[in-house]
Amino acid sequence: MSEKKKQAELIEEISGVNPLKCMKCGKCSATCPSYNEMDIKPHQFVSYVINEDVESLVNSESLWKCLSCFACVERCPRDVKPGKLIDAARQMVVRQRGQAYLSPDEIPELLDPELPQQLLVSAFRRYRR
Amino acid sequence: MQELINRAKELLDNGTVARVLGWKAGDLPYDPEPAYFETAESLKDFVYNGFCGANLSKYMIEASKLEGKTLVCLKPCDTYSFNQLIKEHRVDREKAYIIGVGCKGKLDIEKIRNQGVKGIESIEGAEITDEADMLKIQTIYGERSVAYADAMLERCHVCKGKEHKIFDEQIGESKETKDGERFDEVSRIEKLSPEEKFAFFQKELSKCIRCNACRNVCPACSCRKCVFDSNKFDSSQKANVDSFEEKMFHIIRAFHVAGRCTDCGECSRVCPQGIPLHLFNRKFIKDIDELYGEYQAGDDTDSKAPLTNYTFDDAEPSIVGKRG
Amino acid sequence: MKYSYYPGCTLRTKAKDLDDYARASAKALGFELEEIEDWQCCGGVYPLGTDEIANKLSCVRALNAAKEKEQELVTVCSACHHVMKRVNDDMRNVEDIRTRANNYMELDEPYQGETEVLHFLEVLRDKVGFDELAKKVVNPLKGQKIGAYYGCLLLRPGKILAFDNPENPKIMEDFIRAIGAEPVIYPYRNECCGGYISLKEKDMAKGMCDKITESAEGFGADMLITACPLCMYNLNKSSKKEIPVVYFTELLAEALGVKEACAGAAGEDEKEVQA
Amino acid sequence: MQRIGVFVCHCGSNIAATVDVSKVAEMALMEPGVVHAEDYQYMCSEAGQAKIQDAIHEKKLSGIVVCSCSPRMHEATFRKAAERAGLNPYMVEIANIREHCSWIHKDMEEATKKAVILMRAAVAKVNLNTPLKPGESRVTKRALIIGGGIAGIQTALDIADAGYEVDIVEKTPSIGGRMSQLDKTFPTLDCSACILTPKMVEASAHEKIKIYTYSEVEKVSGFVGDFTVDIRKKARSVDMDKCTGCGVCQEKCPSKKAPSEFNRGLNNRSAIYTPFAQAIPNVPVIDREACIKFKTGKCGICSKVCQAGAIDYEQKDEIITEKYGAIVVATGFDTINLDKYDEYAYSQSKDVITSLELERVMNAAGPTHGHLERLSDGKAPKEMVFIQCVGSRCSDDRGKPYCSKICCMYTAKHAMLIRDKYPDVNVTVFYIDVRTPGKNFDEFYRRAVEQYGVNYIKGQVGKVIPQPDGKLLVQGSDLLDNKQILKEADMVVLATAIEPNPDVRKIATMLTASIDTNNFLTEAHAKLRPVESPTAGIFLSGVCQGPKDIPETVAQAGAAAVKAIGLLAKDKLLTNPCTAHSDELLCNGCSTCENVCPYGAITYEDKEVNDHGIREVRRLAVVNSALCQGCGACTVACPSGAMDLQGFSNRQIIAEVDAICR
Amino acid sequence: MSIENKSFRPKIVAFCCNWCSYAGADLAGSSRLSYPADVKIIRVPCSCRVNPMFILRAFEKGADGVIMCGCHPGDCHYSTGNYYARRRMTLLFSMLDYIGVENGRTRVEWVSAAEGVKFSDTMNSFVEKIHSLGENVRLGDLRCRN
Repeated sequence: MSEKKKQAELIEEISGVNPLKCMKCGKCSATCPSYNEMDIKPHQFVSYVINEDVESLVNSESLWKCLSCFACVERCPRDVKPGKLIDAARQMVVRQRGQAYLSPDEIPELLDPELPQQLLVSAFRRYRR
Repeated sequence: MQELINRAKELLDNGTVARVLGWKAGDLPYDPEPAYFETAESLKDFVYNGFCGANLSKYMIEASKLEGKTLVCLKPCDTYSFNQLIKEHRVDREKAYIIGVGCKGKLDIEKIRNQGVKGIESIEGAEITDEADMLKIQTIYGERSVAYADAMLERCHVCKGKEHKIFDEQIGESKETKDGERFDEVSRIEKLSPEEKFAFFQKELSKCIRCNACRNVCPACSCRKCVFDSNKFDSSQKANVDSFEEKMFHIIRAFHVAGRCTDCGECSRVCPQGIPLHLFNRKFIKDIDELYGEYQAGDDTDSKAPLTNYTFDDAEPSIVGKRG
Repeated sequence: MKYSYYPGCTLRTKAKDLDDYARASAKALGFELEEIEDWQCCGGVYPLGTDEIANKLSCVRALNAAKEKEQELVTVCSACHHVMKRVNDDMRNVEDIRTRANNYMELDEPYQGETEVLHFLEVLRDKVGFDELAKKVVNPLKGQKIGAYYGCLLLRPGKILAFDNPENPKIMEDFIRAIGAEPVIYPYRNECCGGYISLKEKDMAKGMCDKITESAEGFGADMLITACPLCMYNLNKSSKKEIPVVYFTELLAEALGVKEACAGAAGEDEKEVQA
Repeated sequence: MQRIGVFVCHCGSNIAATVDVSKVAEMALMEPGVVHAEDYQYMCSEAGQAKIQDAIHEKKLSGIVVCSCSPRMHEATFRKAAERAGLNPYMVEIANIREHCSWIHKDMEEATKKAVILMRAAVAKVNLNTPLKPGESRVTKRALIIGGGIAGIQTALDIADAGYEVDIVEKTPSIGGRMSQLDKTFPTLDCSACILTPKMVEASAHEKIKIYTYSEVEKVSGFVGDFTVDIRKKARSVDMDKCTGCGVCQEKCPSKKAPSEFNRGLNNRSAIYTPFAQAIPNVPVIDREACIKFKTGKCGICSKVCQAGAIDYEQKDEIITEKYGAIVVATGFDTINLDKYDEYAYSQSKDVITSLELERVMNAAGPTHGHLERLSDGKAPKEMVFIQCVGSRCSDDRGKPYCSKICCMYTAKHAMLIRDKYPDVNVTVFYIDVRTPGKNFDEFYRRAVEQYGVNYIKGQVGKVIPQPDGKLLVQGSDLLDNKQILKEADMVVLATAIEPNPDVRKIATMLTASIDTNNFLTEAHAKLRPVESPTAGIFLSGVCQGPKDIPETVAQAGAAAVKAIGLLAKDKLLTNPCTAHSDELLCNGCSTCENVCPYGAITYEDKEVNDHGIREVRRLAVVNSALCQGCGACTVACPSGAMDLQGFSNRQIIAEVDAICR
Repeated sequence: MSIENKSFRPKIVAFCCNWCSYAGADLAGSSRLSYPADVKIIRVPCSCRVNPMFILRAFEKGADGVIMCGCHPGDCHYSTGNYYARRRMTLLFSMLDYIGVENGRTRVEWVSAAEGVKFSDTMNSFVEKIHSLGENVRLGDLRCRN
């Protein structure tokens, strides 16, 4: 099996998503609040996985713009739920050491006294292993 | 017992019933047998004690064909069988006058014998009114005593309850006898390896002498003619000792009563070879409960039986392998 | 009536008042929140990966603790609630996760999702009843026009959280009515505030919060309520509008007349923490 | 003992290439009862059949085994051949040595061995076969149509024109159905009422057609050719014979707050009402839930103003029992409930409507008298957005997995009509795919784009956001531009998925007709028998079988009529002889079999039997062989083995088992 | 296929309902999808016609495996037959498992008339399973008489 295919299968396995169920209606992208910040749009995530181009996905800015707000998960009519694919791609990045989106030294300057723990905890979960 | 006899006399006298279906004393103190009593005088032989395990429901199939009503004495567990027979249109409710009799657990003479009690002459403490926890047994070797609970039938240790499911009147108190879980033994066997299971059942079934006692006593085995006696399923080799039915008899019998068996335990009680036949029926009951929802045959007279019912999302047969 | 209670880390610190008001209101309404012993942080986000087990164990522990006490488990924080319900759903319905989590946990009896997880609002709706709540209100918040801000975590995925209609919820509106105020329905009440993104992408969060507050004000809201410390932070911090945002428990405590009592206590705790 | 002939077919080389056919014939002669065996090139050919017939005569055969292709192929052929030679056709059995043997095995020895075993099993079975005779049942020459929409009307007219009596049962107060609610029809844009009303009139005037409106089917018993149906005629509270249809009662009725079903609840109607002006019959009904007289006992105005004295508050539901030979289901559809699609703000904004509601808005008799206006404030819209596939093509449990089929076309129709009548209104359509197979259909859609300038955007809408100023912000995808767009609209129209009328479940159960997971009635064969239910005597017309537009519905209605006529034209029906029957001496009368019979074919009778000299009356199972379809569920349920299935008896199957395991 | 060479040739009885599974087997045939010749099919009108006694009979007569195929639940030609069959077979198989008969010797598979591939795949895997279990001795030997 080619490396590309393995990567695509891995992302399907982590996410539990079957991208072939997608009918390309674009409701995910119509729904996404972060759409404009994304370089690869939610609906494109699905076709990237089908086309085994996981490389582009893990290098995508979109991973760090997705809010995990589950709006696309809720509204997807085909049970594809691109949000899960995005999260899986993010997992693939953060599971490789040193690829974290958030480095420890940049944290102090991001903090402010009112910032709730919840924010830090969830950002860490999203950004780092 | 006397209260029961008095009431029976009364009902015979005033013409409510034409006969009484109960138990009469046998030759030995521990073998009363089912009997009809048609006159007040004959009731002198009537007994009702701890050895009256026999379930009289099945006799009502024939009694339903007789003129007039039959007074029948049913213990709480027997009423399930009666209900089930109503559901199957085998007995006529109108032909029965049911006295729900109290029960404090029924005795198993084999259990007494197994405790080394031989040469029994008389037994005290088996009367339904006796409060004693011990049975006093006079033997030719002297007096012995055995705890009542230790002499009880297996089915009484997992009693379904004191409630009569159907009756016209009730006489006598019932006692809680349950001290075990009904499906424990089935669960234990389920956990064995296939080899162990097979060894267990092969050993038990090899004792069978095909005397048909189980079939004859079973209230669910009430077919006019049993499939094992008709030629509907067999093509030719009827007399072959190794024939189909010989081997599969108990499995087929259990399947035929699955969903209809009330777990009255009569089959095991009457088996002269002591085969725990109820383990087959209880396995089906346990599976039905687990797969299709709790179901107690004879609880009522109109619910749909599990094998004549279904849901769209019933378990697939492959669940058997998955459950392990 | 006693419930197991999982406050979560933010309610221990920055959102202490969300917690205090909840406890005080519970008392006033006649139920008790028994804090689970030695609870651990839920992690703030539900790990979506099908192979994530370790990150879910803190929730399983809390859920099992409630099971052992034969109590329902109550949460107040939206994030904790979200994570807890979804982990519980996994334990009920995803065999692989259930088996593996139980292998880690080595409990006497495996945990299989027996515990019922309830949000404080669900307790108000399903256990207390909004009609009953309305009867216990001593200071009805008459004349206040309040917008409910649900955010994402309480509602989605609708099938698993089963909290309310995810596209057109009404539980908070009913709550607002019960405490005597007037709910303002606006379309952005279930849109995301930006969540954790505000740590690094301040502008994005700002854009989203602006949409929410503008829409709420446009429909006439004077105030927003939320159940989530992070939403609260973002809406306060990132929106150009200055519409006040408060925890729903604060209004509840106020309506029930127990606000003053616990405000003092909260203040003291704060001091201790600072000291 | 039977005298059995075994005939082994080569099927050219299809069988003979892998099975040693002469060996099979040779081995057959060693089987008990076999007195003749031969092999031949093509048994199904005329020469092959002649061989069978000759052998029947010469060898006095009582049973036949043909080792050949699947019985699904040629069982009927060989049975007929045997019958022509004077043998009972049910004395023929097939051993399938082609599909189940020669075609799937390569090794000659192995395939031959298996073919021999299959032959033995068939011989063992034939040894126990008994001649069977199909029963006969009569045909009542009247058809029942359930549903009075265009499908039901068309089927009724076609059957009636062939000279048979037809009754239509319609649940609502008038026939006409969904089509009567439509404004214009695609692809010709003619007025729906103009083409439907004449049909309605024709049906009501037809001497062979009887129409029961405001009525429902309550109970169905019987079987093909001889159904007995109870029809509940709900109390109309108006005497149909006396009413002149003047309409004064509706005008004077003080209770005018009931939502109009016909106008999809967009406006209100009086408590006494006819659903629409062209209703047939033109006799109103009193909605007792809304009527002040029925609620409080006071009022009675309608009765006072009715000069014909037709108002009858005492009227009761009436049950009519009638016999039918054929039943046609034409129950139609409704749009799905949109509760699960609140992202489109249907329940939050009055200006978000379904397409069917738009039909009423566009219709001159509708709530806005045909003016296109916002239902919230009556203002004329400038921007209209149409959203396609709302609830269609959804594999989650919110919507329907199928394509509703009609939406693409009616949306093009709506867009075109709006652009034509209100050129200053901009129309945008969000679509996933535009599906327009059909004569003149794609041309129609292209006209909407090219001539009328309708803006089609490929992409679904994520959310409709009501604005404080009353406008609607539509947030959608433009997949071709790869953009998320926010479009301000005055009205949004949802192409809502259609689903079978919810009543169809109940009706299907009464008819024992099968339905699929989406509640569409199942056809007997998806391609070859598309208008028949698998249940004999039940036919399907219109959307109850699957999404359809009007031309397709009318075509199917005609086809269903032809099938029904084909049945009604027969005087007698032959029934399948492979039915269950109960051995009276073994039957316990326990009702177990009755509980599993899907056809209600088993009843119980008290019958006197002579059981080896004992005469007694027993409760016994009796199988109605005209109803029994021969599934065999009862045979296994029967604890005593009294119930058995002809043609597949216990002993026959056991003989096959024994032969295979020998 | 490799198992064709082994010396043990199991006896396998397959009950197929006339409307779906028998037609599925026909389709497997006309598509030339092979499966071992050990499988012999008995045609029954519906899976609900299969009496547990037939299955026990087959085992008693030396069958090594018995498989029953019917229409998919919901697609039964007689609407409900396979629902009853499903319960009956589940309970029977459970009982056989309980008395120590290897569970893999019995199987139920829903095969539609369109599923020729599934039919042949099912038969291949079932025969393979029976091969791995070897000859059926237990049911033929349940009651050992001295």
